[in-house]
Amino acid sequence: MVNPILLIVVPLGLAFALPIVNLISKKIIKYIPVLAFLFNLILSLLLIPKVLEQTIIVKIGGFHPPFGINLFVGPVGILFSTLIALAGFLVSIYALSYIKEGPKEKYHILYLLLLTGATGVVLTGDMFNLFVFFEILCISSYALVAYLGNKAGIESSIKYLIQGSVGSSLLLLGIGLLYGQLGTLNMADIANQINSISSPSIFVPMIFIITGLGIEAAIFPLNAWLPDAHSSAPSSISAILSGIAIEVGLYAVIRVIFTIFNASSFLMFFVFLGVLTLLIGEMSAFSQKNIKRMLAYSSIGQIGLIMFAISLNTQLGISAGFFQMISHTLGKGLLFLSVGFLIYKTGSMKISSFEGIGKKMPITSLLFTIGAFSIVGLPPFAGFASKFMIIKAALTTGQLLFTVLIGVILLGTVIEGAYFFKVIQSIYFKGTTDIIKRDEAPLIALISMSIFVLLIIFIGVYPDFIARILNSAASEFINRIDYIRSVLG
Amino acid sequence: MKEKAHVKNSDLKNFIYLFFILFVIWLVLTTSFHWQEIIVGIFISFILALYLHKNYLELGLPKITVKKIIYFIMYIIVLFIEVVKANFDVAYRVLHPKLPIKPGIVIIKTKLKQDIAKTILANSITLTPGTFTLDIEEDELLIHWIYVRSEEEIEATKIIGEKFEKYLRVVFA
Amino acid sequence: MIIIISLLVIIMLTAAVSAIFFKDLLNAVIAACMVSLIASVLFYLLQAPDVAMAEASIGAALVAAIFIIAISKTKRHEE
Amino acid sequence: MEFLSNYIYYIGAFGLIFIGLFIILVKHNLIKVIIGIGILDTGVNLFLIAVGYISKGTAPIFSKAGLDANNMVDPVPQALVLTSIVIGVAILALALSLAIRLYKHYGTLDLRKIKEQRW
Amino acid sequence: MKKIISLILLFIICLGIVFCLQDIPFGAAKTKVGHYYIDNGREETGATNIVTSVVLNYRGFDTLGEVTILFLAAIGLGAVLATLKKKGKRQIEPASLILKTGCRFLFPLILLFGAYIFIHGHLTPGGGFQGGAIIASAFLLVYLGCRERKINEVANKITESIAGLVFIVMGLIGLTVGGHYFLSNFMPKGEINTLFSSGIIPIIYIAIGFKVGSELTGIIDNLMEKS
Repeated sequence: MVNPILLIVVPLGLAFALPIVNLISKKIIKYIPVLAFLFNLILSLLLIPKVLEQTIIVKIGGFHPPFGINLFVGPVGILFSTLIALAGFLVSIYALSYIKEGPKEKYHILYLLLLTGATGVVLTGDMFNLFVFFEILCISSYALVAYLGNKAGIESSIKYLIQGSVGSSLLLLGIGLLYGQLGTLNMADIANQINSISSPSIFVPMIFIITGLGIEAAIFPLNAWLPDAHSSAPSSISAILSGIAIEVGLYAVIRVIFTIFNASSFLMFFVFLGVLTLLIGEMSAFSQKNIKRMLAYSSIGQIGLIMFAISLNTQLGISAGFFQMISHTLGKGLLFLSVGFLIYKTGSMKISSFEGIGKKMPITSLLFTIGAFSIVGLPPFAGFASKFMIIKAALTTGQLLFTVLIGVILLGTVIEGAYFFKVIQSIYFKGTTDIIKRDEAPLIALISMSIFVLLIIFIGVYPDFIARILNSAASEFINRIDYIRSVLG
Repeated sequence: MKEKAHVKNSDLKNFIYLFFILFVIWLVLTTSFHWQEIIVGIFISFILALYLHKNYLELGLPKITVKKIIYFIMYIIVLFIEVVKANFDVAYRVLHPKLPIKPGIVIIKTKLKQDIAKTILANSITLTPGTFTLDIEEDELLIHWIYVRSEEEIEATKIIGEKFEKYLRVVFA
Repeated sequence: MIIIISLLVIIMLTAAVSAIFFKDLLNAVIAACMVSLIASVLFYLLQAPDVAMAEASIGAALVAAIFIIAISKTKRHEE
Repeated sequence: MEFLSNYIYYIGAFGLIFIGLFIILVKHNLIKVIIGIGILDTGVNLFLIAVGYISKGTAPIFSKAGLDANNMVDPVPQALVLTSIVIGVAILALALSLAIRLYKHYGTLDLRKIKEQRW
Repeated sequence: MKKIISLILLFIICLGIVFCLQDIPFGAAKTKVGHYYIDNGREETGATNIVTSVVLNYRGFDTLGEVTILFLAAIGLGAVLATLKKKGKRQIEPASLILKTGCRFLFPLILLFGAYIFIHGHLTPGGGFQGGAIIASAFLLVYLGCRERKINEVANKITESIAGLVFIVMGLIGLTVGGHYFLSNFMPKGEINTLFSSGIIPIIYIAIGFKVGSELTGIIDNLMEKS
């Protein structure tokens, strides 16, 4: 009885049950997200071999698509749901010791629902269902950004909410325009019929949908909310928002472009947009004095890099993009988690206040350093393997333009290296040289971060381990005919 | 001991009264006498009445007799006629080029005792255009009038309140 | 019929525009609720009674209540 | 007249969308911006319902015998709008609670004056 | 300046939409999915209100998400307002007699009306969301009229949770015993156009009614009490 629907339903049911559990005992609620995502992780891992053989179509309510909603559990879906469950599991372990203030049961409910929404977005095969899960993702992030209740949190949450709700209205409008022309909401059915309409009237809903989704994906120029929101959320949430939420948004954008609209001509535009997003993200990150804002801007840069890789529209390029997503989730997750305790102990988000903390918190600092190395792309970490793959993919296209753009991207990476090394320098080589009393992060948080490190090193050393699933994921995007056929039968 | 029994008795009365009202409204809403509808209606009315019956009769709801129902229906007819009449009156005043209005606040007295009766009276006065109940204090109603014909309390009571009150007095006797 | 509908749409749009200009937020909220109410009438005319009911009870009534509570806790006038 | 009967609902819907977006873009008062979000939502909903309408159609409810199934309006947009209305009220409630908190922190609702972080 | 730029931007959007609308003529029959629902909805789900059958059966998963969103809003609002102090005793002047009596008299009747709306969701217009909203407005009336009364928060939370769980459990029963599909309509459909018909639809709609009612009440309660 391994049904992918359980990936969504079980966390949802646990979230509904949490208020009752909270009335019975206030101590066990924080273990429920751990349990839920452990379950999801095991289920996803069990599903991977099956999915690689054949994609699973889950018909909800037993109605054949396009008349009912269906889940499309292909390689991409299962790759993302595994990633979400993994990150969710590790971050919820971290949160056991990190979340001490505020309405805790509400935090856990919102956290569960945030990741449930993300799982729903990556698995669903229905346009309106995508919108609904997207809203779950967005609304829970609005609430979580404001969780700490301080000035910065509330303000960034409002900014995020205003931009996000305009985005979701545009998305709904686009879906409405598509429905008016095609009379169906199923993604495969839309993709099947998309060529029957004239291009101008397809272009308008496409722009609306991409804009709406692009706000969550933080594509330049729609990313004004991101640095504030990611920097003022609790660190565990920042890790999820940076590692999962924006990548899920990006997934939705590329799913729309590749599978539904088949707009490969649009991808050239996306290449430039990606490089622009990368440069702007990295350059803004360089000038930051606040560590979390720096990391948030760095996420924008990484999103640009992923966009660039996927927009190459080759098998290798798309798998490199997915690889970069994985390494970004792991690396940025690790960075935010370790920074969470650095900030907690120093009481400030200023980079300058971290001087000498390498002696006070050696393990946490080491973890931070490893995360930074991975994001920058030093061997033997995952970031190196993924960036290397992107460069290889760009060079194998053989086009001069991509070769030039790779130069620009390398420049971006250099900037990235510069600001990360600035932080590392102030952690280890500045401040007093006296021996200070050790004040390390709690053990349970260290364990969860160490698992991140192990995964980063493992994937960095054996990138072939995930090569197969990356390849099938890439072919799922390239062969849209297969997608349509497997859903509509 | 005796007092407790009294309380219980009135509780039961409250309960039956509320249950009856709710069930009748359910039947009006469904307009169907299918056995399923009736069972569900009884069930819901029972549950709601069970939870909400406390002190319901304290509102001053009347006992239901045939005479009172007839008077209540007559009251509704009178209310309807008055609303139509007052509508024309106000429309005339508004559309008239000279705008013959003389707004002011008057106080009228009522002999009704029960809260619910006073509320119905106040709402009827509000419902007829031109008059508007601002507040109720004990047995006095504070009314805003678009064309004050008389500032005398008794006179005003006769003009505004009497036509409704004579029916309500029977209903809530 | 079409004239009535056009009139309704015009009133609705006027209410929406007036929501921009009211300095008193309470008035703006009432204008927004009027938009919702007329929209619910239009839903009914478009043969969507379910939606009309939802819009009238949720969109107009409860949203208005929430807005008014929020305004009473903050500031009534736009500066 | 024909133009009106063909486009009046679309005009209404897109008028609301236009006004809603305008309020969000131009106004600085947070409550006004939230009102704008509400109007935008209503406009999108009206558009969706108008898409599903069939001329001289009936509501998709077989409440009495003799209703022609071919003459019923499309039920799907209605289901979507039902969802969308509830989502709208959820967003509005959350936004207003944030507005209350913001007012407690800053004593103002003017977004120009709130500059803890760069806009 | 900002206004002009916004207007230009909006104008471009409108131009695009006008282009697009030429392919969506108003009032023309065009949708194949909707037509399928109207033709087969009664046999497949047993509901006479096709909108309900779409909302709860064909697209029931959306509705689960929708219920989740409302739940999310209630929880998120609670989280945002959580650190604000609760008012001690509310020093509000009592409501006028008209409001107070009206509220006490009407409260049970409004609840009954809400229940009627969500129980008959599969037969007449209306359903869980509308009925739940009506019930919440009854509680709003209590807040306005009988200000000394408070809503039992614990009971509210329990109702909310149980109603949500009922929805999920109904879906899971469909997955395990009846038909191997999540949310499949495994119960007997019954005779069309009677109250006890269309399988799981009325049960889920009742659960939604309770859930929406308690959530909206919770939202209003949170907003009124905290500041």
